[in-house]
Amino acid sequence: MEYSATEMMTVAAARALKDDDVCFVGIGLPSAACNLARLTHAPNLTLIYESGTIGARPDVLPLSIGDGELCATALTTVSVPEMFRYWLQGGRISVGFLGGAQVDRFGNINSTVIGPYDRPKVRLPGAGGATEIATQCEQIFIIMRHSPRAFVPRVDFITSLGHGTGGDDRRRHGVGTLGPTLVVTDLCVMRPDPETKELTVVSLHEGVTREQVIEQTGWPVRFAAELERTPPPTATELDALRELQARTARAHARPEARDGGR
Amino acid sequence: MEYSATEMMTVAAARALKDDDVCFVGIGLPSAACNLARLTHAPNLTLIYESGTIGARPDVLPLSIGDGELCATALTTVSVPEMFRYWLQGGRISVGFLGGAQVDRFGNINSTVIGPYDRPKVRLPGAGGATEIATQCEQIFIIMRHSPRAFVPRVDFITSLGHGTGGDDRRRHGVGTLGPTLVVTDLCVMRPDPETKELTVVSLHEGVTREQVIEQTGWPVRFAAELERTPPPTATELDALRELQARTARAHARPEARDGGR
Amino acid sequence: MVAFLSLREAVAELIHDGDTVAMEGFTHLIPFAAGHEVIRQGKRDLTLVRMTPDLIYDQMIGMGCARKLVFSWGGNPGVGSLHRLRDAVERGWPVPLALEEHSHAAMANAYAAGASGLPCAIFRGYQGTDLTQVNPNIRFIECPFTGERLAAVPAIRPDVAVIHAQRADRQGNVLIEGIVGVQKEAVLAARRSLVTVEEIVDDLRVPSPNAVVLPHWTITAIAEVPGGAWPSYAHGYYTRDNAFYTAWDGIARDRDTFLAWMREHVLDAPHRPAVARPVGA
Amino acid sequence: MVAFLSLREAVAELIHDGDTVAMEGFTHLIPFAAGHEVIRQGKRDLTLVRMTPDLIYDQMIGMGCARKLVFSWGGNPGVGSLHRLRDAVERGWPVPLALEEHSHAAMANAYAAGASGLPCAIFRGYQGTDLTQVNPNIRFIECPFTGERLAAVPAIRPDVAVIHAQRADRQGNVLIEGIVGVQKEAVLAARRSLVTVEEIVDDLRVPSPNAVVLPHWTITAIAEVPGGAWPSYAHGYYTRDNAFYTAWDGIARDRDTFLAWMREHVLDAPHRPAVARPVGA
Repeated sequence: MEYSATEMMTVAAARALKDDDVCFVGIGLPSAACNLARLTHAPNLTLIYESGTIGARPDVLPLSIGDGELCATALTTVSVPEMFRYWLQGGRISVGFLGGAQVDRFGNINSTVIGPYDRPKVRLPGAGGATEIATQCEQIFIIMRHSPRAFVPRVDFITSLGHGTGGDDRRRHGVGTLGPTLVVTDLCVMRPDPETKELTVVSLHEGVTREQVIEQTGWPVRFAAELERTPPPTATELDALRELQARTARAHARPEARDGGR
Repeated sequence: MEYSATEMMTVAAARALKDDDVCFVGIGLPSAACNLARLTHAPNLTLIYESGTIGARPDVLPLSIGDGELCATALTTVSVPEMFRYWLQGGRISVGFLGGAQVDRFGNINSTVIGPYDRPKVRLPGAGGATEIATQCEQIFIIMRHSPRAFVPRVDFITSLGHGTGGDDRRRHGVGTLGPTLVVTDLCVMRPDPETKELTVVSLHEGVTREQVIEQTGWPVRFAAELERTPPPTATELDALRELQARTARAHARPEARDGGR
Repeated sequence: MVAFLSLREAVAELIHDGDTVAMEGFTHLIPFAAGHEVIRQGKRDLTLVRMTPDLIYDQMIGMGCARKLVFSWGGNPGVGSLHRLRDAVERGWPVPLALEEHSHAAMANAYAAGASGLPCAIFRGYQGTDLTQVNPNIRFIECPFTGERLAAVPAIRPDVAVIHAQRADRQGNVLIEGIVGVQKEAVLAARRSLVTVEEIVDDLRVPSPNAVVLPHWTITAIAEVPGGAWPSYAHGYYTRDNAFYTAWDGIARDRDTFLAWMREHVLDAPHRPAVARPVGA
Repeated sequence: MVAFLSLREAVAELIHDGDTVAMEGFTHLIPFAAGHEVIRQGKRDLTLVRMTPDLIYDQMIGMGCARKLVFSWGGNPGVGSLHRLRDAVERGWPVPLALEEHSHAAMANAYAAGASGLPCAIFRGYQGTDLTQVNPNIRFIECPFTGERLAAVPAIRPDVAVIHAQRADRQGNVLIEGIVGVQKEAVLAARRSLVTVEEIVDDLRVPSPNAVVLPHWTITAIAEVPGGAWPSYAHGYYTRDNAFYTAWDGIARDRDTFLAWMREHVLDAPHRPAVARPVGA
């Protein structure tokens, strides 16, 4: 079965989630991966969106972090202050799933500005929930498309702390959680080196070469001694993902009917 | 129409409430007075109980601060943390209605201990909501039976700050609200002197003499220059109060049927 | 993973001598049956945390389960004193009881801080009260923006929270409705949690998307105990037994009457909730 | 006493040039119709507060209503940039826009602190992020019990909060259901509040005792504006117009297209909510 690099990336990310994880889900690629996991090997995965929906089981991917589909399928919906106080800061989340515009060799994420803050080259959306997601979930998974502009030696702006300047810098900021333990891209899977915390390639997707990853990474990227090959998507995974995407495209293109109530 | 001193006290306290007041209600005498006001001249009075019930309209007086009757008749019921954070501390309450075991000449209330804290003569229930009710409502009404043991020169323990040591002592504690503006007893009505903040008798109930009040007050109590007579309860007031008390007595005596659901 | 256990098993597994235990329920949904099981199992040296100790802690204190009480209002609501609590404080019977005393605002904020994973709560309170003289856990900080002095109390983080709720579904999700008090906060603040419920059902029957629901992965154990909140009440199931609350004053006033009642209705009545019994005394 | 006003009257009376205005609604129940009325009335120099500026603030910023934005995530959800917001920040068009930038956790806590009457909020956050370098309103305090360093931000206390809700009864009590965001906090934190509702009804139809209800005495004015949340949505009334959110990217990318759309659908269309119109562009 043929598949795209984005499909490979989404499938590889989905596989990292366990059935009993409680996952704080970012919109876009993280949401696709989390819902794919729920629709395949992790049916009991708990998805939490920062809009307050706990245990959402959307039939189509939400466009926003607060589509009605999330609330309608959730176990319960709490206020946003409660979400950030009792659930995220309360230490109830096992995995935070983030994307961003830039990630650096120590897993720090920038979603604020490219260029200087006061005279930005590109003004990005900003932190949203990501700053505290990054420090308060047990561990962080990152999903991003590989490019030298995205994978940089040092982010222009640390929106979300990863491993800081490496080593135990995260601890020096008073943060006790694991931080980024996994980065999934359209080319490979990376994990932080146990000592230095530098992101290191541990698995190449099918058909991807070391040279391609080196070319697309903004720092002299290291590879694990025992470099693995990511198993390609199975037919089950691809079918589930494509059906989800097709349902989603149909739902979002439709100018939706107002369902009245009056 | 004949009436008891307790009925006079309850009626006099009820009259002090206005139709647009939002009232934080203590259990017992305050609850009787507040509900009497609601059933007579102040039908739109908003009653808030610290159990989280907002806009309760009980048909019978609750025995506890959280009887089912309160929730069943309320506009909405919020969590206890929300009650103390958004509603009381948020500055939304116009009148806090308190009782206590002791009140002193400056309106400080004791509901903690008689005697020393570590070796109490009587261990009272403690603060409950009263400590912050006393400082966070716009003004405080106190309702208590008159006796030298209850109306003391200085309370054994300040559970709820009144006017402290008098004058502007309340301000010196960083408290900007009015504090006790009214004390209603079974003998009289007292208000703080505008300058010294000492509780001063402003109105005697029908048939009560100055001597009786002096005898029942633990400090050399002062009387206003223009001492008034509290108008006796009207037939309407007494009927409403007695019907409320009768409904309440019937309801609380009954071993209530469990309404099943199983 | 939430465990569905009998009440006896749940109390045996979750609550240990010396634990800090918060049994919450603000007038409504008080976990009396669980408290009785704690008494039957003879737990000792507990630090009991509860805003309103109520009859449940009067019984546990009177039976010698506790060495410390953290609370903000210790009375029989609308009736009078908690005689067993007073006897323990004033005369050390059956064992001395240490007190850590707060206001409701402080306790409510401290539970919320516990649920929020914070070490402390700040709020505007305790101005001019003598409580600050007797409780070293009341401190003050300055607002870093305005300089205002604000009260601070440590977060409540119990070893175990015990609550009673209307129902759980078979996954272990729990619905609480009506006067919800600080129960959600207590469970989220605690290391372990036991929820007794009126019934375990296929469909949780959640009335609104914003209902108070505890997801199964926040709960350690669930025990089905119909009537488990009696003599308090369960909104939608049964009403408060105000007559029993009034009768308790007579039962608890005297040590012997108290012990006799506890023997008959709790110690010698294992596993059966007292709900079906006539009002004692 | 809550006033029942037309949208035009309500915006004219409650919102003044230079005010700090919080128009909230987390993806759901965004008060678009009220935002359009602010634009039609040509309000200027507003400090706009909102966790997720969304299209509503993109439109108000693009029409020159704002001089400052306090926010935590400024994008078109799932689509991309807010082009009018970027144009104002990057090129000062039509007027320069100052930013005060936070994280969601900080804003949510700051609203809760505002509703709670506190001068500031404390939380565990902002560790290791550069946001602390660019926002002087992020400070730190020490926990007086553990010494832990905790982040502090000032409470949000807007002059006016504007929200959209499902319905109000004739007394002015308001029900909010579904994704409730920070709307309750915004209203309770603000000096004045405007609630637009889908409908005003005799019976509020509250689904549960614990539903999110704002009592009438917390609200300054209510305006009945059916469809007032379009292109966002109102749970139980209509769904989110995701196609319009996607189309907005093309409309807003270019100044002239943007102005033409605003002229046709907002400036020249007073008092009629845009909800009934076909998707633009």
